[in-house]
Amino acid sequence: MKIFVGVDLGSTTTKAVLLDEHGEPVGRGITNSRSNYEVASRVARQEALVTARFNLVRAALAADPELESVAEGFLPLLERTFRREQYREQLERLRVELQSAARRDRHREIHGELRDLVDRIVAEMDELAGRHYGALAVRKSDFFRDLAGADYMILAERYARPGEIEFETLSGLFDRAILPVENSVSETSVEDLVGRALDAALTTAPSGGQGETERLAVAVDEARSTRIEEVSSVGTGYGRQRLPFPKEQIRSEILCHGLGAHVMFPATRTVLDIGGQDTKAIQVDENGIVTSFQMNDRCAAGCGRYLGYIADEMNLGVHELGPLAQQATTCVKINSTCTVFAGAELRERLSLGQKREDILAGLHRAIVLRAMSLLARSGGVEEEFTFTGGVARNPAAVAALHQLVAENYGERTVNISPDSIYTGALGAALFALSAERKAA
Amino acid sequence: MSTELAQLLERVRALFEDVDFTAVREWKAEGADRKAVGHMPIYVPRELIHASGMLPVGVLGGGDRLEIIRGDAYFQSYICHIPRSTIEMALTGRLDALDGMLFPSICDVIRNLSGMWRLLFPDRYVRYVDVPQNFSPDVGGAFWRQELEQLLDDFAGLSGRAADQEALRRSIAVYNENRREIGALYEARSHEPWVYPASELYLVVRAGNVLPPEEHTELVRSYRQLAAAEDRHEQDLSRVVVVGTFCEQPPLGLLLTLERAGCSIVDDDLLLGQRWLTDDVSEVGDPIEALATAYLECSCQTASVYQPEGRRGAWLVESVRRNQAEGVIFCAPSFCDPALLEQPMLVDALAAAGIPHTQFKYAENTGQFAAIREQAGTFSDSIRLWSDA
Amino acid sequence: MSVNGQLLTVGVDVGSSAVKTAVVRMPASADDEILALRTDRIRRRDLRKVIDEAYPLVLSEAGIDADQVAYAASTGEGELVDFRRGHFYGMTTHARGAVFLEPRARAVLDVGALHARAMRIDARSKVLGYRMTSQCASGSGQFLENVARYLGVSLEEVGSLSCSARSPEQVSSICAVLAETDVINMVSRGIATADILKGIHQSMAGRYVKLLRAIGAGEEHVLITGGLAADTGLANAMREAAEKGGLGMTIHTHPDSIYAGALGAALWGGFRHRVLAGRAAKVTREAS
Amino acid sequence: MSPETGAPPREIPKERSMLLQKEMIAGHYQDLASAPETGRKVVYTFVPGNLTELMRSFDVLPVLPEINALQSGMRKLSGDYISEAEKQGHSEDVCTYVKCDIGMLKQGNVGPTGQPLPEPDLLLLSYTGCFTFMKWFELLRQEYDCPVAMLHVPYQADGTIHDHHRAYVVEQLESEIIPKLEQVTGQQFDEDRLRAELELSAVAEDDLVWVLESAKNVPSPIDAYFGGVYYIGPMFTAFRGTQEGVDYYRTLRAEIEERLAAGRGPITPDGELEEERYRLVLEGPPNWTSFRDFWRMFSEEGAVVVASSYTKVGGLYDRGFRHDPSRPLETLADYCMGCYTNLGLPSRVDLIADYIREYRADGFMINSVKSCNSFSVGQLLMLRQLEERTGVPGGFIESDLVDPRYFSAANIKNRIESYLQMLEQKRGTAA
Ligand SMILES: Nc1ncnc2c1ncn2[C@@H]1O[C@H](COP(=O)(O)OP(=O)(O)O)[C@@H](O)[C@H]1O
Ligand SMILES: Nc1ncnc2c1ncn2[C@@H]1O[C@H](COP(=O)(O)OP(=O)(O)O)[C@@H](O)[C@H]1O
Ligand code: SF4
Ligand code: SF4
Ligand code: SF4
Repeated sequence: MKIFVGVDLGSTTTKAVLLDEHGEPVGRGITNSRSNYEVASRVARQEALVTARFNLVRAALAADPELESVAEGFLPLLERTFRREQYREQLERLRVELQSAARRDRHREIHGELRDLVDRIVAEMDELAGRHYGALAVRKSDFFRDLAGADYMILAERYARPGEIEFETLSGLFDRAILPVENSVSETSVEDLVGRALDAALTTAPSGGQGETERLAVAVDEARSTRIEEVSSVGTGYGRQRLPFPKEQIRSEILCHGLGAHVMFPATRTVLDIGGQDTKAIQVDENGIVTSFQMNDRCAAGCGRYLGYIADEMNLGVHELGPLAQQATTCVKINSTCTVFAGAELRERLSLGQKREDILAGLHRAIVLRAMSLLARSGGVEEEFTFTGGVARNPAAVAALHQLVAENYGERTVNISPDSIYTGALGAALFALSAERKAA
Repeated sequence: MSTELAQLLERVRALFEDVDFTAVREWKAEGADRKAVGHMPIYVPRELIHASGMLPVGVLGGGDRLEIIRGDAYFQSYICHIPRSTIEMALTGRLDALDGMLFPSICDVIRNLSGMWRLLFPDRYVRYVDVPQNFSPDVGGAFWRQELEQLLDDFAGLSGRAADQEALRRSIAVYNENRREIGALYEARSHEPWVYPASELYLVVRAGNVLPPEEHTELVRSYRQLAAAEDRHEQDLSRVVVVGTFCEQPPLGLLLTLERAGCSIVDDDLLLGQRWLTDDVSEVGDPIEALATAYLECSCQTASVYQPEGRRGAWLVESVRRNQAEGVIFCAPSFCDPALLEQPMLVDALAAAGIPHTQFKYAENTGQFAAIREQAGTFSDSIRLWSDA
Repeated sequence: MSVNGQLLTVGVDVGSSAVKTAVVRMPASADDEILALRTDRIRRRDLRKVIDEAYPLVLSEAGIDADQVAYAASTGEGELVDFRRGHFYGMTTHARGAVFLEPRARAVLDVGALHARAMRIDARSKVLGYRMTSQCASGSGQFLENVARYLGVSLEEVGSLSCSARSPEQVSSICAVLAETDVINMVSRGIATADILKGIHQSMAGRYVKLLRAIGAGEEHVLITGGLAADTGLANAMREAAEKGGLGMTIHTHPDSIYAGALGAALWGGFRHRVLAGRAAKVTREAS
Repeated sequence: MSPETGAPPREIPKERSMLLQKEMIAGHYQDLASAPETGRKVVYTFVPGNLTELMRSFDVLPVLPEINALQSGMRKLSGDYISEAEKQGHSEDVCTYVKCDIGMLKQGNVGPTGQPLPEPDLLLLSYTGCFTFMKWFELLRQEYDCPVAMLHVPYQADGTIHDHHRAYVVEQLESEIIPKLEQVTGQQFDEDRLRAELELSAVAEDDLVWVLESAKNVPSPIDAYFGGVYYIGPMFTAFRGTQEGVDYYRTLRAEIEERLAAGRGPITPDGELEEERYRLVLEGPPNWTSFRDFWRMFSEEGAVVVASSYTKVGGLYDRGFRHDPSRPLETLADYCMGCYTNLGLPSRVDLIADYIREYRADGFMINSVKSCNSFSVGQLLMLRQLEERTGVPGGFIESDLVDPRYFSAANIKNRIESYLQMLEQKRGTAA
């Protein structure tokens, strides 16, 4: 299979999208951006390859009508097994790094106890891992840093012994250890991990009859042996200049978001992208070509990172903020959208006795309000409108946007796709594809 | 608090909070041919509008009650707030009750805003009022008389009613009285600031932006009487003069914060649009001549006009002395070039006179006052804790 | 309450990241003396609870009972301190605390989690002038904390690492959030942790020295108060920046700098207590 | 306007006109430096609406604080000056030209050539198109304690010079400006001399217009923004009404004529531009602290600015205005009122829309500077109006004149790049 890759190296997350030669998306991957951009783009790409492989399995199963009944359970199982394996592997690397951090000079006095404690915490985290990847589990985040971090902090708080081993010491160990874990790529290749997961899934899959198990193995083998050939790739996003790509394979994220949104929703004329630290309002024509755009200036107020700070402050995952905000009965008016003040403002308002949900609702509205002025600046919402970027995954932000668009521009079609965070990467992949087509 | 006072305050607060100019709409609804003309904060000869049978309406931005969406689309982040909310109000139909709009020469922002108005609302009457910077009667005075005549012509066209000399003289008298009444209130407050808290006084005076002047004069008078009849006690607060706020007005919360932090305001340059003449305009003779002369001879000192020989500083020191203030709080809108550029000169004048001062910035929609409270609090602490030591 | 003219007072400084409490003994005719000090990180806990729990603990550390306290004063976000008798504003208390900790100090730089302010004071700790950073968190303690976390460095290590830097890397963004991205960029370019930290310290120090200059500080002794006083890297960068800017100031830190606000509140509390008691005595005398 | 007095960018091949300009300006600063000895009187004044011919007719030497500020920006001194002024209590929010000038003054008032500038004998406050000028000179008056002559130039809100506007300016010239100049210099106003100078101005103005309009050729032989700021230098500063000025523009014109005939492109910081890929119109002043980096962001992509509004802040000569010796004071009044920033927004939009058409531009870009409310307020509306009227997409970038803190290279580059890629993409589909 020939594929075209688009990588969107954002300030918070790095996304990859794979297209086949017909322009159909066959894989998507996402990871948190980190200091090693190359690793980030490699991880995102690998993640995308994994989903591509899963999709091949899905296609192979679908091709065999006999497998209809198993297919339904097999794929989620496969994915869970894979994720769990992947998590465990990273956890082991984390353990090693934690241990080496614990050996540092400044912990000399408590070194022994610290080591034991770390082992104990990691062992418990490993048990908890099962829970993250249970059949009905709702994960707080897709990223190892967040998942492991949250578990670790809870355990660290539980096991810290004030006066002997401080919570601060333990949390410091994590901060130090997570960096190398994140910034190196696993020794085990993803294909191996997928392979292992497939094997494991095959053995644990609830078998139908003997025939079915065999047919399943055949289908899986077929999917496994398909060669994936990467033809070309294009990079975009905030960190695009540092991507290990030649200049002609780099595109401005504005163009990519415009094109990506156009392909997802061809009638789109206005695109709003709220990412981690920038917000863009883009107008496109009927071909997905950008006709005007506006970005926030040197201040990151009211961008996705703001929600990240809030989530941190409340010890929640970013996933959870939106739903919580939607339980609000009124909307508190928020003044500062300075990202850094977010936590302080939240605390101040909580202490004034305002309700958490209502404050959150206000915060979401404040973010969208800021975006609204960029939108207005770029030319407003005259026709169909698409909301992209990570914040489009947040239902409260989406609701606030719906409301404000309706209030200011009347009823408009507002598109939000569950894949909105991949819009930029999709656009980039389309550029890769069209460059190839032009060359051909 | 007496019911009458409570009701009066309720009314002025409602007028203040209403960003839809309902009072103006109601006034217009009372006569089919009634028209209203809006104007930005200062140096507008409201007498001319009034004499032409129209209602002058002061437009002072949207305060903290207005959500800014489209307004922000027109202004970069480093431009003060008032043009945003003004545009927002216009684009959302809130200013539809105004049949015309005047932009006096306050600063580059307001000046360019007049051009934006022309582009955005080509069908509405709009005029940039270039106030003379030359104060010689034959030069600046002559120019201003011509501008006034033109305005009067414009207004005649707008209202369909040309104001005659008699009407002009009547309007001059009406505004003279209004200014005298406001002056009396300020005077009373300077003696007993605890009787007239800034947050009340401000709203009472501000109501004059949307009410007919005759009605407003009555309102100010009854407030002064009602407040004086209240049993209000002197508190241990520092007496301060607040300056820097002549165009974009501070949010009410800021005035409250200052008072809560221990500062009692005894004089200010808020709402200068209603108080920019420091003396009566002559009620006899040629009214245009009288208005022009009033501008040349007794208009107040603001950052919008050229100030030869540091006149503003002297004026400020004199206000501190006259009102027996213990300090000055500079409170300027963020990104306001006129106010902020003249501040160092005023500071020098205060320093030379040994008057303590402090400064901070705000926007009309500032909602958090923690930092301001800290500063104002420290300022009043420092006046009180060490004053007798 | 007051035994032989000796006063016991408490100051509570409610900050955005931590609550600081101080218990002070103020004898009538000897130097004031610290009895106990305490910091409680707020860290996502209910603020009121943090304050209420800290109070008995600090009293027991001081070995006194609540009813022995002559005056409890709050500063900072003091509304939540239910047991307070009076409130003093942040700069008033930091100035007082600074003079207590470093009697020569004629300027104070208070750097906390979300703010920085510089004050010029006189020997009686009267605030003569001040400047603070605007409503924007660029270059505050929180920002440094976030970066340190990202770099996997504990706050205690930040200082010594920064001091060991050889070629500090400049941070270009003024926004704390974008500066974090800058930092990530630096890591990706392989810049050493020490150099990054030093770069941040330099940028912060540059701002702070500007604040100090703006209030007209020149040859003074300057005391850094607030949480960041504990950061030797910052103090070091401040000294360099002051020297580069041609300012002859001497920059001090004190191990108890973080308590300057709490100490100042306690000391002012004693002062007010005496004033009030004096007034009451006068009233009684006049009455009798 | 003329950044040329600093060290010229090394890469730019020195052409005759450039050397000439350098000489002229060096000579001017030499005259200024020796003013205390020669006893020549010095007048500080502003670029928009400057009364150079009138001042020359009194033999006074003009100093233009804006030019000093932009020079300091180019020589990377502005950052220090600005913090000096902020230390003196000036707000972060206000125009950085003022702060840069005040800071420079506080640090010894050393001009661009390293020689100290003489103190003013008169501050000629021709307040055209900017309120900040007024405060600026109030501040300087406090420093120097010298007389100020205030000229109030009415704003062209509706795009027409009304008779009573002109009369008002002329009267101020007669009753305020000329008497003060007479008083300071001890010389009588000499109308014939003024006429002679106005005549020379008009000659040079013709040549300048020719040069600026040469950009109508495709490809253009000049860059009318980055290059343009060099070309307008002598005209906007001290050399209007002089033979030197006439000679300079004659030389410049001859050079551009050669350039055009040889089909050569404009000069950029990296030599001659090989291929003109985009033709742009620019609104707003440039950034001075990173002038060449900024320029490069355009030239490296093959973008040439064919017309700009900034090169009109000292007069809209290409729209027909010429100094007219037959009505000396009236012509000065018209000149003051007609400068670009004294025009209402509708006139500004008209002008740029015309430029886009006349110069066959692919796009237009607005550089919005934080300092200057006069320029910046309303630019976002201009952007929309221009897009609507011309159908050409606009770009918007933000920076500052001389405050290095407000030049975020990565951000600006990102926007310029995205904008040009957008033009390219658009062109791709059009073809
Ligand atoms: N599942 C999710 N639910 C809610 N918000 C999310 C989710 N995933 C990401 N976000 C938000 O999206 C932001 C990142 O957006 P993204 O478009 O990836 O930014 P960038 O491209 O700048 O890295 C995060 O800061 C977070 O606020
Ligand atoms: N040992 C330390 N080294 C460096 N910084 C520290 C140290 N301890 C505390 N801090 C910093 O001090 C800040 C808290 O300062 P503080 O004055 O208590 O602020 P606030 O009053 O706003 O809570 C924290 O943000 C932290 O970054
Ligand atoms: S607040 Fe200041 S800058 Fe803004 S419009 Fe008013 S005078 Fe002009
Ligand atoms: S720190 Fe906050 S206010 Fe300051 S620039 Fe960043 S996001 Fe904006
Ligand atoms: S505001 Fe603009 S025109 Fe006025 S002095 Fe500053 S830069 Fe020049």
